Amino acid sequence: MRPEAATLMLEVVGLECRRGDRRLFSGLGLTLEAGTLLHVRGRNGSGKTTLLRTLCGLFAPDAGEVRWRGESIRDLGDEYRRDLLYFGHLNGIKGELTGIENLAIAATLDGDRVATADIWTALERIGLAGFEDLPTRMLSQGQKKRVALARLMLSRAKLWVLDEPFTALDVDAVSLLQGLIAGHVAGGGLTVLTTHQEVPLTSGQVARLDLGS
Amino acid sequence: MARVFWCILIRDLTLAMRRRTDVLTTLFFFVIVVSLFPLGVGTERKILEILGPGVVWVAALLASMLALERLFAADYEDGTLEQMLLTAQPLSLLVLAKISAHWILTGLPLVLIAPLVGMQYHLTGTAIWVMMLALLLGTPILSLIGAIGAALTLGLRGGGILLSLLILPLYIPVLVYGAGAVEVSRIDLMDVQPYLMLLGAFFLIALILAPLASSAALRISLE
Amino acid sequence: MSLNWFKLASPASFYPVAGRLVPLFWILTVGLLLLGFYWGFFQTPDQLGGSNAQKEYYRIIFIHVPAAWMSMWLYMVIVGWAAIGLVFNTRLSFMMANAVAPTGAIFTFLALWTGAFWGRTSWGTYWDWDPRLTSELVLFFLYIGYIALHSAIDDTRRADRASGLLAIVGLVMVPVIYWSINCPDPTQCAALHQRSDLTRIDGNILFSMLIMTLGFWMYSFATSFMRLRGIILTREAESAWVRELLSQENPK
Amino acid sequence: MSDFFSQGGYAFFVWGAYGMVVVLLLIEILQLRSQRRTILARLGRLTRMPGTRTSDFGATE
Repeated sequence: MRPEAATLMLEVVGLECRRGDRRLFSGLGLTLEAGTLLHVRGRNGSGKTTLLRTLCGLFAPDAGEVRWRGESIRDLGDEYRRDLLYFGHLNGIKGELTGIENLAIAATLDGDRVATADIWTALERIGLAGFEDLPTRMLSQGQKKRVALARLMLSRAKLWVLDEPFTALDVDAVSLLQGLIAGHVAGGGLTVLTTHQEVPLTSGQVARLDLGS
Repeated sequence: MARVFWCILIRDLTLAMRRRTDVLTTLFFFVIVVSLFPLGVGTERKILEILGPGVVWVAALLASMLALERLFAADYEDGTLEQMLLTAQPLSLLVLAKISAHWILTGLPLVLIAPLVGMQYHLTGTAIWVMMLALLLGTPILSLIGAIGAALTLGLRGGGILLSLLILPLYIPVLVYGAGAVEVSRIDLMDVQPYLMLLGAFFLIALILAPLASSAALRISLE
Repeated sequence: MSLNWFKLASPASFYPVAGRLVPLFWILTVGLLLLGFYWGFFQTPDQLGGSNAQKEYYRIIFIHVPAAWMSMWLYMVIVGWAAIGLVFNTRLSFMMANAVAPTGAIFTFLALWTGAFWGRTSWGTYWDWDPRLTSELVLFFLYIGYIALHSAIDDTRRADRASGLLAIVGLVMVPVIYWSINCPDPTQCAALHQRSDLTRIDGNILFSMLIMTLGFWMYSFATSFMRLRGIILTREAESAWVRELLSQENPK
Repeated sequence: MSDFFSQGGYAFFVWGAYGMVVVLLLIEILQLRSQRRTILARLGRLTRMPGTRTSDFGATE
């Protein structure tokens, strides 16, 4: 393990989040080290999505803070977002643009210079060969999701935050995604995800967090 | 920095080109409003000459207002806006790129069509030139200030009406000096300069402050 | 840790404090308004009636000016609380801003209404596009916008922050709007309102004006705190202290 | 007394202005009172209903 990778760590300290006037959770604390996957579980409305959005810095907690490499993510700002990849309920791809265009824009915004050939390869690997230059609105729900997931292959982010990544995917795509996550974690990355399915992970540590038990 | 700015700008222009009707509706709204006025107030040449500058500016205000609703809405619905908030780029830069694209699509056409509507109101050649210049300086301000309102009302029911309630009062300075410039140009062309300089100053201030306020508003709205 | 405690405890601990203050502010309001009314109507006949140039319609100014002052002051209060809320992420300060807004809107409307009656008697017109009148109208729109935006958003936190930001943007714009209305020609400014100079106003008139202003101010405190208590109760409905409070107030 | 009410011939304006102030402030006060009653009644119903405490659970690890 490289020395800089050892400092990769996500910490949550005394986190309290409210949605509207309702308290979702309070006093939440956890530490996630490099090469770990955190599986967040809980009923609907228990605050899984809010927790994930708080980890990304989209949602400001009512108390407590999230730390990355020992520093508060509020202070890190753009520096933290460089290490972060968030995958939410919405795919975040434009229906009028092709898969290639979508991924190229996403890469530019991440500050990466990705060769077009790599994007073609990524789309092919995720099972979209032949669909690369169609406007994504012509694709099926699952195919759109695959386009979005192709970002995982192109991104160099250390921390993946995935909200229900397995829904609307067929068996092949699920196993492909599992492979991607396993590879990311094995390579010293961190992953936080929510899913109703069990995630069999062959390598690396799997931590579990139950919300609103 | 510049690479990201161009990336978003070209992205938004490409998107608009693949959905062309959206651009044209704003333009035609502007033309229709301006054309309806003489039917309401009478077609007498003297009245139209006096009303012309004000009518054109009020119509421009309303047209840019209508278009604002869609500034962030599409990106909000498909989640791309959320992804923009999570990139390592300064959000205000991305917002500025989006506002620029929006202005090119909805503000610039108004400037270009101004001579046509100016003739409907019997404006002289110089007055039309002044009007184009004033619109060129003024319409970006409308887009910039309006972006704050668009970000605040993102995804709300009846957001369009609310947006006009919030933003139209803030458009008053642009309306006063934009219409004022055309007004005085009919008497003495030399008097126009302070008006245009004021509009220019407003534009620069809005250019600095509005993207910051809009990105703050976006972070609030996407929480 | 102490800050954390402060944040959470604030609405709970402020609720009873506000409750004790409300009657006090009502007493002050009634006393000051009665005093101001008495002084304005019965201690100023020398200046206002009879052969003097000042006419009795001048008495409108005892409510017009205080209402206008309060409308501006309360907007500043809203912006202040909103800014504190946005910077420190405190819930109580947003509640304060929300509690003040309707009272501010009412005073803005009253300033416009009494101004119209004042204008009809002194200028001969109910409405004129005078800079101050127009700015007051814009201020009224800003209040309405603030309240409308807040009530259009279901998520209270987003509503608080969004309308707070709007209030701040409005504050930045008001001087520019006022100036643009005041000087439609950038090279020269015109104004219908005479420049106000408090030292030139007769002492009795000034006294009743200031007393009325204080009365309106105390009134704003009283109504804002009443509204604030309502907001706290609604928003904290699920917390233990509200339940305890309710079971004490109406035992089964 | 009638001198007081006539306000030197400006009765309509003086009392029109003061009247609106009184009316609006009274409306605000009455509205606040009824609002408080509504809130208390609603909260009272909530407390009597068992099992409404949807919050107040901490997260476990």
